[in-house]
Amino acid sequence: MMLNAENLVKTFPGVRALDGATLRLAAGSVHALLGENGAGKSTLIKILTGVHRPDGGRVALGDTELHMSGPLDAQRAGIGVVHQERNLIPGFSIAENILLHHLPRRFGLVDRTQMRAEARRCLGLLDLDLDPDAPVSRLSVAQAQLVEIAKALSVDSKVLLLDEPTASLTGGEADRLYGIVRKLRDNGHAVVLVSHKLEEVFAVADTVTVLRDGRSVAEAEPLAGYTQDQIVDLMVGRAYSSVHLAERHVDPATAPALRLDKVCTARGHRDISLSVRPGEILGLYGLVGAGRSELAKALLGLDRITSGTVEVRGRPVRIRDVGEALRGHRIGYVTENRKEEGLFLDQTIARNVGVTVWRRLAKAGLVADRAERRVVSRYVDRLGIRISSPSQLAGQLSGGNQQKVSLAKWLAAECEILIVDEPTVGIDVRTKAAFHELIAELAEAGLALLLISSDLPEIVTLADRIAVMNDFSLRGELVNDHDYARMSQAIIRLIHGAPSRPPTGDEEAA
Amino acid sequence: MSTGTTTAGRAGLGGRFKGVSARPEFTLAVLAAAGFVVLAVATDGNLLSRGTLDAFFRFLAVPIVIGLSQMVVLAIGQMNLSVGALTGLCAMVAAWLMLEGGLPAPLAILGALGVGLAAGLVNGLLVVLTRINGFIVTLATMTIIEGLRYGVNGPDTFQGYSQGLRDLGSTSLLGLPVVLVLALVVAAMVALFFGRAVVGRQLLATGGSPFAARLSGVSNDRSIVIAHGLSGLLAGVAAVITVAASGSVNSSIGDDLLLPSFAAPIIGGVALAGGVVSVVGTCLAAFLVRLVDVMQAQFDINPRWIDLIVGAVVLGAVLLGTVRQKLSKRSS
Amino acid sequence: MSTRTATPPETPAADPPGPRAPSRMPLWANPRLGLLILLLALVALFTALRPAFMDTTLTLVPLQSDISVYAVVGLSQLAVLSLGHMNMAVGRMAAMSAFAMGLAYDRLGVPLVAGLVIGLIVGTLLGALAGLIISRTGVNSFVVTLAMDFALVGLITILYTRFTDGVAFSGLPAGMDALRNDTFANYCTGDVCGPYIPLVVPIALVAVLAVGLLFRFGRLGREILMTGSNEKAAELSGIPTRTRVVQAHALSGLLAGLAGFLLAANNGAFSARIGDAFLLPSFLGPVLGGTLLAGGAVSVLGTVLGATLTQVIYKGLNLLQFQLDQLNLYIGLVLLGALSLDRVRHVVAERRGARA
Amino acid sequence: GCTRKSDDTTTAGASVRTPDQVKIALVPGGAHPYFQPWKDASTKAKSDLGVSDVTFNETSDWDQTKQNDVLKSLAAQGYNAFGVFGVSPENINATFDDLKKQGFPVSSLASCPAGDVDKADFCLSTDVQLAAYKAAQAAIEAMGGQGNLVHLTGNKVDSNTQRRIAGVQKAVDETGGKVKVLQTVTDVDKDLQTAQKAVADLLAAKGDQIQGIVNTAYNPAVAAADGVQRSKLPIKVVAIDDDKTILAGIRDGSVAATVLQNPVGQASVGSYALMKLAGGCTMSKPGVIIDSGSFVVTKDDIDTYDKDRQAKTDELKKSFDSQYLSCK
Ligand SMILES: Nc1ncnc2c1ncn2[C@@H]1O[C@H](COP(=O)(O)OP(=O)(O)OP(=O)(O)O)[C@@H](O)[C@H]1O
Ligand SMILES: Nc1ncnc2c1ncn2[C@@H]1O[C@H](COP(=O)(O)OP(=O)(O)OP(=O)(O)O)[C@@H](O)[C@H]1O
Ligand SMILES: [Mg+2]
Ligand SMILES: [Mg+2]
Repeated sequence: MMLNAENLVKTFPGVRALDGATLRLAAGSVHALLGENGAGKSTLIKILTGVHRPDGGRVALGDTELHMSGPLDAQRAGIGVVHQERNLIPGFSIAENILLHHLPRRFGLVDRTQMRAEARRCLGLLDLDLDPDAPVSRLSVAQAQLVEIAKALSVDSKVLLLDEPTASLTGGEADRLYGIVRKLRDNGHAVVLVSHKLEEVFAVADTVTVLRDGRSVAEAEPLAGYTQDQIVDLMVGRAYSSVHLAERHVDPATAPALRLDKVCTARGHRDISLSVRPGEILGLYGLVGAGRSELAKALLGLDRITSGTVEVRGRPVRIRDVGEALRGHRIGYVTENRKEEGLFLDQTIARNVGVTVWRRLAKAGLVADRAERRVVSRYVDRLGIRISSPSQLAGQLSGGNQQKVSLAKWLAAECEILIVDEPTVGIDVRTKAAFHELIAELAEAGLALLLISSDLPEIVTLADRIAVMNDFSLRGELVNDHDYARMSQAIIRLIHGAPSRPPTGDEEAA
Repeated sequence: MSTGTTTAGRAGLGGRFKGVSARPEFTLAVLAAAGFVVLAVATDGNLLSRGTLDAFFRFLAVPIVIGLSQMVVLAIGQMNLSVGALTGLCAMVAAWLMLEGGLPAPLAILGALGVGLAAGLVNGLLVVLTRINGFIVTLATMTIIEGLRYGVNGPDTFQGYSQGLRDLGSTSLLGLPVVLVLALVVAAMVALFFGRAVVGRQLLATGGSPFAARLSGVSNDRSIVIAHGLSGLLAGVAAVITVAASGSVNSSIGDDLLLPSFAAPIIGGVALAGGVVSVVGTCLAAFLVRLVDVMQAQFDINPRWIDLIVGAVVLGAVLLGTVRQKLSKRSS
Repeated sequence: MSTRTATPPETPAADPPGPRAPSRMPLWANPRLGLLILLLALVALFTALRPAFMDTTLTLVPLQSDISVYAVVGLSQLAVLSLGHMNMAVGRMAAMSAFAMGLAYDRLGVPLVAGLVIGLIVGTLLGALAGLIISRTGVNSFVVTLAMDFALVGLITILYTRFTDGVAFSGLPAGMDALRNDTFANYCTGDVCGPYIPLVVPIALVAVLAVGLLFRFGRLGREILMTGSNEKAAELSGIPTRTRVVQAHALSGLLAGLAGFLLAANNGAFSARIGDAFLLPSFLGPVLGGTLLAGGAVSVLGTVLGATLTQVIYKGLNLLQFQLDQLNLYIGLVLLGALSLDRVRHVVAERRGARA
Repeated sequence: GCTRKSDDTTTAGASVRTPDQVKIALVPGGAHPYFQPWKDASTKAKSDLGVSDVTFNETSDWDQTKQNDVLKSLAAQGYNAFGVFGVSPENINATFDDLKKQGFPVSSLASCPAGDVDKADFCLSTDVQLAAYKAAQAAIEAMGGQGNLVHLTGNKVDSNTQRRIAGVQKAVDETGGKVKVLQTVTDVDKDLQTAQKAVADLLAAKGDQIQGIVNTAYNPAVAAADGVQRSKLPIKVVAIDDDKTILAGIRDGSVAATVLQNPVGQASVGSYALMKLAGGCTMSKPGVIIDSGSFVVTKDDIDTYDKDRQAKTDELKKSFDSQYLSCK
């Protein structure tokens, strides 16, 4: 065994994140580490890389026990990592970010030439053609992710830990990454892969450890012995069965709740026309960077609309800010980036959900806590958010529950038109299914939903119609027949078959 | 937004760390040059006379060094409110060592630098050990240092210490006062430190993103202690310059340094959030503020108007920066 | 159309234990309580060392007046700390308000309350101006208010030299004297007189209650806090964040103005020096009271306790008759000690698994 | 209804105290070299007068609020007679009022309240206008009776500064146009560095037009003496007070003259009168303003000036006995 972590225990204030987790890695293998949101995967990885110190258990590399007091110790021991969150220094160049933990130096000064050469070599491993001197603040999310991977590869590590490395990568980029993962495995390295995308996991991993509530329920078993369903059952902890989403029927004659006609924006959107009816889900598909979130934000008045018309319930409107969208037109927007834009992590759940309804609840400018709690608990129950009390801090919730909180706030505001942006990124299988059910229910209840997603199966499962966007313009619209194979082909063809795409050199769009 | 290669490779020292562009320094340089020319013309060339230039540059040294002293802590996203009082304390200690301690000037200088460094390190250690915001810690230590500064000699003035040191303070080298040359050398060293030294880069990493820095093996605690220590050391340098250039010191020294210490880096384009420094910008900003000073003497303006003007200039510079940023964003 | 989904949870109890409730916070972990204990300890210490500390007219009454002023000064800073901002111009906003009040009383001869209102409006406008610049340009509040402080310092001197002979207004309205000198003990119904509480105390109390109410229950206050907690998310939740920034700074200006008034009442003149010494205490009160500089959370009660603590320290050290150098030394040390104590409490509380 | 209790405390406390019951507090506005002689004078007064205590407390930090606090703390400590340099002359009367209400004798030392009213028992201070006038005269004499004069002084928003400016102007006016005030630089007494910078800039800008500099504040005086010497310009500097830096300047010629005030006299005579007042004497004219004297000192009388000052002090004490105080 190359790396052994046994009976790890880690407690955060109020949460026992790890409760006797064990991970055994063999050289020359790709090891999948799976589990629901909050199962403790990232915590385990952080312990293995010296970010957290375990409260109990031991970590050994080969025969020697490791006592790491910081990330540097892990690097010295030959453990490389790509964390779930992005961790680049914004003002620094790509090269410096890649080599920050062991800057080549001469007389205490940074040796720039060597740094650049070294960085180029690492980028080359990923076939990335980026200028090592460019500042990372210019990179797209996907590029930044790739740079982090290059950074992990810069140490010649025996063990490489990847925590959801493909969450913001396109299919092509992910494939390239997995190519390298296989190469590393063949060279005798051990790679740990954390991912919620089970298809990818099954395609690349050899062995698997499944965490549930901080305990390992499967320890270093060969993956070949399992089906995807069995793995999911393990993660969830009980038999897992299919249910059907009820068929929904939308009368095509219903007047659209939201209609865009030839909308152009200051951001560069060109002639976007689409419409959503009450009770309908319009899927808006595109690759990362296609401009969908930007379109949603322009609709809410956060970016300038330069021409075209936006109609809400048949009346042309001009929305200046989110408050107006919410109170004037009952439009809500569930953001794609819940940690930065969706939630107030250091505030209570009650405040997080209540923020949209205070205006309604306030008497003489004062909001009674009781009235707020009443509203909050209604939506907490309705969405099945698992919280210990409404005064728990939002930051203490697991990813899925956080996502539900950011949805709850818009339901509480009684929105009729809801834009949902990447609702299930980084969310485990079970929660994802629950979310899908929820979204379908909302549509059933008569909401008009615009579902932005880069997850093709998700779109095909949920949407009634699918609009495909690329490079800030609409490529076409399809009626969804829920046949995954056919729909996905049609969509991909729309994206790539489109003629006039100016060459921009964007890696992620390639 | 332009893609591909960026300006990081452009510009020499100083401009380099701005990362995004060297333009803020450029604007400042143009402003400084224009201001200087206008003032020279307006005073019928008096500004260019030997005496005036000498006074202009001699009293530019301390603002530069004190601005750098603040900048070093701003680099890690903190503030040091004790710089002014500390400069005063170091100056008093240096004078005390020479006059009461009977030490030769070089030893007294070392003493002052040592006191500055030690006080800075204490600041840093307090921040690290107590986890209290640096702003608050230095607020408290400022009070303590004020007490110590007064304790050295009460309200009385030290005068008549080492002739050599005072001569150094008033001689010129190639037309520039030695003290300014010293300040510029210090500035160049600070620029080198942040631009090329591994430790300096680590400080900036801590300022830019503490968590990411930690994951890359940078000890943020160490960065904090180093930054505060360096800030204290620079306050010590400012004190030495003061002792040399002014010929007399008392416990009021440093009282007027706190605001300028912020003004120079902030006008110079240093972000309070940390992770960005600009040595050139800081020096140019100090130059600009000094121009305003001189303007006051030349035209007999009520000093209170100067406060008003400096306040307006800082606001204006800041607004200009924002406008420029917006424009450059729009144009790309 | 079908998707896989979990069987509906049988019973909630069968669910694996979710995030456990954070264990109840032990009483001693409450930062306000710690502050209170420290305060009582200091009072006991000073009283033991100098019995004069309990002298009603010479110590306790002036102490209350001072606390009133500095509690309001602390609240003024707290109003923007809620956003994660700073107001470096508190003192100067107070001075400008005081100037307006003095001018109104001296030149227009307006009654007490009218002048107060005029001054408060000036303070509010100044704060709003700072807020406006900050929200429009996105420039750090520290920079904007620092520059504003500089500009106002100049302006105030110029105005005072222009409008007064010395640097203070001589005309004071009726009632100002009573505010300065009287306690409720001066007012009697029959034989029953009020307690030894200066008349300025209720004014400060109203401010404390109003600000407390605002941040605890007020929609406006809550939205300001949310803006401080995460501006982006606040904007995307329909909060007009720019307006909230302006309002928080306006509130800061208003409270600074009120503090200026209280100080003028205590000192007996509207002069240019009002507010000179506000900056340090304005931070000490809230920070000692547990308000973070990061924004999103405030403690009004803590601010009052923090202000009380600082004033008690000053008073006690004054009574101990330290000389100037020692005085500053000890004030700094006691403050550092008080701050570190809070930190120790925090760490211990965390170690015991409680969320402080 | 609610009635306001009449203020009967005003006179109640004005009890008669024997010297050994008197505790005098001398409270300057803040730390300043000028007040340092008070320290020794207070020790001396304690033994000379046989009072219980004379203390010196300079912790006011140039902040009226803090000074009020300091005064009240001292009162709580049992001090019952006060000699105060008010931080802000504009509202120091309110503070005096407070102290008087407690029945304490109060004297305004080294500075008088602004305006015409003095709520203290008496004000014993340098007549700043007269001192400035003398200083300007000395400067004019040193300049040879003609040329341009520059006046460096302190906080512009201070009534004493205004009086100093008037004093300088008066002396200049008397020359009938031969001497002009080229510039009055205010607000340069805050700290030494500001003063040094201001002097350097001033000399650089107009050094060759200036024949004399008169200082009516401490830091500029130190800075001007030093700056002129350094620039080697033929400018006559008149300084203020007899801090050892300035005396050294007079000896080496960089300072033409200095105008002394009488801090020792203020402290010792002030303490004496306070003791008398506490012992039951009253002022025959409450709120009277008494000049404690100012003296021009040049190189010639540098070794003897203290005698004059001592004589003035003795004279002051006598006039208190004969003229200002009325004792039963
Ligand atoms: N720094 C922290 N402070 C407090 N609680 C934490 C911290 N880090 C993680 N947790 C909690 O520990 C638990 C495990 O979190 P972890 O991030 O390891 O889950 P995960 O398996 O990586 O989930 P995901 O799939 O959503 O990434 C969660 O309940 C989380 O809220
Ligand atoms: N080539 C690029 N260089 C720099 N930034 C880019 C580039 N392409 C996109 N971005 C930025 O990346 C972010 C993602 O783009 P956007 O949100 O429009 O994509 P999207 O279609 O909503 O996709 P998703 O929501 O899946 O991320 C935006 O902030 C955009 O400005
Ligand atoms: Mg995770
Ligand atoms: Mg998006």
